[in-house]
Amino acid sequence: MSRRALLELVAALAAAAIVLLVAALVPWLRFVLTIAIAKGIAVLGILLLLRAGQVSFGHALYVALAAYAAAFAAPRMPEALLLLPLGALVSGAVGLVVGLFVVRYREIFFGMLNLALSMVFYSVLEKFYALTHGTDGIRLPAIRYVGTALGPEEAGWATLAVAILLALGFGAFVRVYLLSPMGEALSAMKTRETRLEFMGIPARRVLLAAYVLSAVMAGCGGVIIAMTTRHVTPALAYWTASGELVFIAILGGAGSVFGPFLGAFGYELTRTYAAALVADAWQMILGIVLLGVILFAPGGLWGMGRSALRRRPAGEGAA
Amino acid sequence: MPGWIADNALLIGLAVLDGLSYAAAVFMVAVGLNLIFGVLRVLNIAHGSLYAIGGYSAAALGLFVVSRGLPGWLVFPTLLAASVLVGLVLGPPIERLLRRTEKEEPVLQLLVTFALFMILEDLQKLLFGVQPVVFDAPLKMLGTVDIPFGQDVIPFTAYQLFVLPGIALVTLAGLAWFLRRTLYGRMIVAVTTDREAARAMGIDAAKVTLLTFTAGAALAALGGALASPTASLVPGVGAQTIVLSFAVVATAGLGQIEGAAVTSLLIGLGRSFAVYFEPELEVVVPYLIMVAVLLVRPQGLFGVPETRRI
Amino acid sequence: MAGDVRFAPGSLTRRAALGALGVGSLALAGRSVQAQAAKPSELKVGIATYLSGPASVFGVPGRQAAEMLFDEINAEGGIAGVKVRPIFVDEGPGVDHFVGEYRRLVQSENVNIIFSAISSADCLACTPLADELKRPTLLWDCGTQRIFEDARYQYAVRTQGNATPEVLAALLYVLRAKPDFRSIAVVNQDYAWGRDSWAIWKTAMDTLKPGVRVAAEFFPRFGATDFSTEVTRLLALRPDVILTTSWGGDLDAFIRQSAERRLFERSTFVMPLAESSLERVGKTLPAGVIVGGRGDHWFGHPSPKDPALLARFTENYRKRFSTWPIYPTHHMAQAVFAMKAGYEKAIKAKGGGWPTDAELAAAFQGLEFPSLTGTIKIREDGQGLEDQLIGTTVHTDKYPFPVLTDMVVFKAADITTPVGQKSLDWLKTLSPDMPGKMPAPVPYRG
Amino acid sequence: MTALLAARGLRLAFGGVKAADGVDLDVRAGEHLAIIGPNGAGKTTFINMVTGYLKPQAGEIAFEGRPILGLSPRRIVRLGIARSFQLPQLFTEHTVLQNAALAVASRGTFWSAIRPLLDGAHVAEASELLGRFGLSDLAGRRADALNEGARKLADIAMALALKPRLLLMDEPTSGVAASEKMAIVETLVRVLREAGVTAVFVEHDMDVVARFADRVAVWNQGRISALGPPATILEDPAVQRDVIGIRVREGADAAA
Repeated sequence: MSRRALLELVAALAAAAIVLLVAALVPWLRFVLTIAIAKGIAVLGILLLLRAGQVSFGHALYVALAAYAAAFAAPRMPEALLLLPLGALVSGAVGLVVGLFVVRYREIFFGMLNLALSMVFYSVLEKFYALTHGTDGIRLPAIRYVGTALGPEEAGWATLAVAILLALGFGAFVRVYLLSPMGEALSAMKTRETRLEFMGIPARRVLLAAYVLSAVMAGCGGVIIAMTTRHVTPALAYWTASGELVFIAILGGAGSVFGPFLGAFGYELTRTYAAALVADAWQMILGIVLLGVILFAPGGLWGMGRSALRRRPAGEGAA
Repeated sequence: MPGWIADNALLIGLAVLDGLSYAAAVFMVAVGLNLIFGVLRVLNIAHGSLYAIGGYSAAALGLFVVSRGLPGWLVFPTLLAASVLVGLVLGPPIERLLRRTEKEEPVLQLLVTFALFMILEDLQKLLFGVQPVVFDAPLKMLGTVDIPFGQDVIPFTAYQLFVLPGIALVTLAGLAWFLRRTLYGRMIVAVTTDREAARAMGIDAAKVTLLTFTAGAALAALGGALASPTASLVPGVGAQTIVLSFAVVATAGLGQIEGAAVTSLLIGLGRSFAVYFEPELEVVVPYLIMVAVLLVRPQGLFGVPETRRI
Repeated sequence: MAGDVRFAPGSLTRRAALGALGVGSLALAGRSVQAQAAKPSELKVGIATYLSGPASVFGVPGRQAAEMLFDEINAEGGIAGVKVRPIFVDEGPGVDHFVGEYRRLVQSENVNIIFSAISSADCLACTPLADELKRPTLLWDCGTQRIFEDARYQYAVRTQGNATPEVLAALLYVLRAKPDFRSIAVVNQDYAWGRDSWAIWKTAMDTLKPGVRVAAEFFPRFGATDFSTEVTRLLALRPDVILTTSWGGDLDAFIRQSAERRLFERSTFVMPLAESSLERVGKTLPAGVIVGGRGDHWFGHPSPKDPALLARFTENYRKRFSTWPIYPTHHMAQAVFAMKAGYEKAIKAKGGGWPTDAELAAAFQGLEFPSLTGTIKIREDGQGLEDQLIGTTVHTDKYPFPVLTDMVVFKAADITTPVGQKSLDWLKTLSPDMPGKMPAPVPYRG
Repeated sequence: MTALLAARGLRLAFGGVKAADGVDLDVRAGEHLAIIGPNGAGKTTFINMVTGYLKPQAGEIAFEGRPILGLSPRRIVRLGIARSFQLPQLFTEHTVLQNAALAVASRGTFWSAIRPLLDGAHVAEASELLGRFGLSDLAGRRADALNEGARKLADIAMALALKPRLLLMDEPTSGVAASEKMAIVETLVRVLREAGVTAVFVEHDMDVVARFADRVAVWNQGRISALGPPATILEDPAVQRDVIGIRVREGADAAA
């Protein structure tokens, strides 16, 4: 393991510890933090696609798919360790089918086809009212963890723990993936897709692999969201929810696997505090924050943090 | 199939009329977005907000005109004036923001418009409140036209039957003329087709961008203004309008106004046929059309496949 | 933290200070949630309502009513001497955000009681939370009948009716006003309420008047602005009755487009929520339309229990917000009155002592409290029994918008699903003579 | 000597322009074949047809006796034909080393694609390759920060990293400053000879052709109008008039 990888591992573990500490000190934030991590996991997938220069405006589809899969399965199978793979499988399978179609498209066409499919799913959730209860949504029963029934308090902690473990696992995986030829081929695609073909690398399959992975991660995020809110509604699949994921990716910065989580914490906390401060203008505050980040720190929170870290030694020297 | 058509001939006729007016409304929103997309290569999410603000402004100005007892016909120029005003006031600053991020990745520009969308969404609420706003003086002034339907007659509003499709046609023709016959128009087409080549030819891309964006913003506002006599303006109306326009742009092909017209027509007719014969499909019709078109023509209806020089 | 600042030169000072601030506010936010029996210095009320999105059409009037009534309570010295303070949260961002907001209200703001919510999904999601976090919660406006039919809750009660009586009342009214209608079309918004209300109507109609032909079922997109295609279709179909449970901008647009194209002349319209649109659409809405307002709410209620109360509320609301109160303001008033009555009942039961959360929650079970127009009783299952007023529009010179005549006030107990039964099952057991037994209509008295 | 690549009767027209109008051309194993001809004659089209980027309207192409027409560029690469580009197609957000390493890695299977790109084996081979091209000093630079000459070499290095048996180069020295040109050619000649790769290159600069080519094909109006050793072809008056002459005049225009 390289020095840098070790450093990042330590940083990730420290971040996890901080999350647990904050959740312990400020009980109501535990929920917000769990949701943030869930979204961060989904955004990790968006990050993969962003590497290839593709923006999906429909990934909420996979979040919602898995969340609904969990909601439908939970009454018969209320086990977190089964619901997570189930959601990942459902999202991954649909991601594979949809992916085979959408990886033929680039840029706006890619983005809009994803959006269209997520909106179709959104309508399906409304149309099959008898099954889904439409916007009223479906409530999940209490979930067991490794076969153990937990009280609400313990279940909250368990979900947060699962979320953190998944985040660490997927974070490490994506980090490795991005440094592998498969990952490097993604960013190569962004700059010179034709060259890839002339190197014998099937660009579409490179993108497809990333797409399916992103669907799986969005699915895991969706199941965690479902287990945390214990109530799923079609709003999970609406296009603004997809936009939110892209928003988080940019807010956090696409330069590192830490970005999605920084972005998700930044987003959820800003939204929560903005909503608490001015209940009827929180959107505007979020918009202004996003605009500020894009204009003044296009590298996102991660880029901001990194340049601050880089500058610090010089600052200390001067002081 | 022919039997079915014969059985339903009258209904099909009505469905076409409904489809046309709906298509006109869709076209008015989508064409500005498509124009902007062609030149700036940015999908302007704030377009929906411009639509909403256009609608609100037109309603506000229109109500003012009516309340002052000014002549009734003035409401029509008012709709237009409100749109131009919105375009001029909001277009240039947004374009400036976009140009500031021109050098960055395209997704950042997209997110700029997303941020603006969020800001404008709340701004609109602060300015115009949350109660539904309608300004139906134009609708009432023009009255209805009875369309025969077997033994029966079906009243259509003249506004829906003539004004909306009429303005859409005039806009289409006017834009086509502008883009083909005028210097600025040709500059816009040149930048749409090949930005680098256009720059190399000495076209001032910044000027073209500003012009296009302002015009596109005004068109969005006009779309809203034209909708205001029949539709209720409520918070969130922009978010719902914009997804439909997205579908139109992707289906039409980059910056193609004729493409936007044909796509709007497809969506308009598709939707009204759905309402007549399979109502549950209504909501997904635009997306199904988009997926179907892109399956056959991956570059959109009127898009030119991009051949990369290597 | 202040110590850090001393060591940090230049820009670091600001950063450290900000950091300190951040941690400080987090820590403050997390203060104890164990507030119990001691009388608080103020009574904090978390209120979930729509402040963004299309449903703010209801959410903002709801908030306005709350602000006004809280001011009035405080002007009278508060509840048992404790001033009340509302903390509003926006339902706009959706359920997953709202669940977080609910937790924040309980665990961070440490509110004493919560009013929640307009969205049925938010109510369904937060009622179990109310029991989990043990915080008394009043469901103030959401419509779904599922909540108390599917489960029982200790801490959550509903201070208003639900979809079943709201829709059933309108159906009974139609069966009496237009007994021989043979066909019906429905134009409902494509979301849970639109679907649910049609299911209730259809089930009850098939029981009370079998054989009515459903000419068309339209579920246009929620938030649709253009109904011209639906209107054309309805003009051609000529159904005897057109039902729409739509509201807000959707309903306004549908009314205007139907009126302009004389659809009202061809079919009898039933609009169980149109009371909330009357002022906006004005006399565009013709006479002869059957209208309701999700309860017995209307400023011109024919027989309010306390006419002075209704008149005062209407007048004050109009003065302060220059608009007529609509049903969400009534629903908010009910929640506020229920809160007041609940506290008073609990304090009385404790011989003047301040109640714990559990005691307060218990006080709401079986509580009777005044509404602006009558009395509401909370049943043992937590469901409120609220009368339903349905009327027919008529134009007068006194108001620039239609008013109601031939008003029928349905008794809640007659039209609400009995405790322990599910609405759709119960509706199948209605007896066909039910419309005949409804109270006599009362004409409009200017 | 057997033909490594055999093209027969290739025809391809864009609108009215006949880029290829019945082209027969054999590439012999081990040779360096230059294709010269006036601008727009279809020289690059030949490379595009061989590599599967364009499909001829008629004709056949066989590589090592196996027909390759209709295969995707990707399949053709896997068979052993690589190409470089007139406009270097580098991954501009990557370093030169990463570019080369990705090319090295692209020979691998799926599972090797999960290992870090910059692990020992890939890097060693990529560095060695860059060393051969004299690009070692630039290995850590981002590809978009190179001058044209280095970009051209890196582009060719990436093609060579695929270990092709046939390398097609589209104007390897175009756009490079005249002073650097011959140095690049010397590097190329050396590297390609060492690697023993058969090479076809399209070129405008007759000095480069003379230095580099074993044989020269003249592509004129969609046909091969002459084919032979450089000494013969470059001295042919018809070639001088049709091809080289035009180049000279163009050069004169540019100078004026």
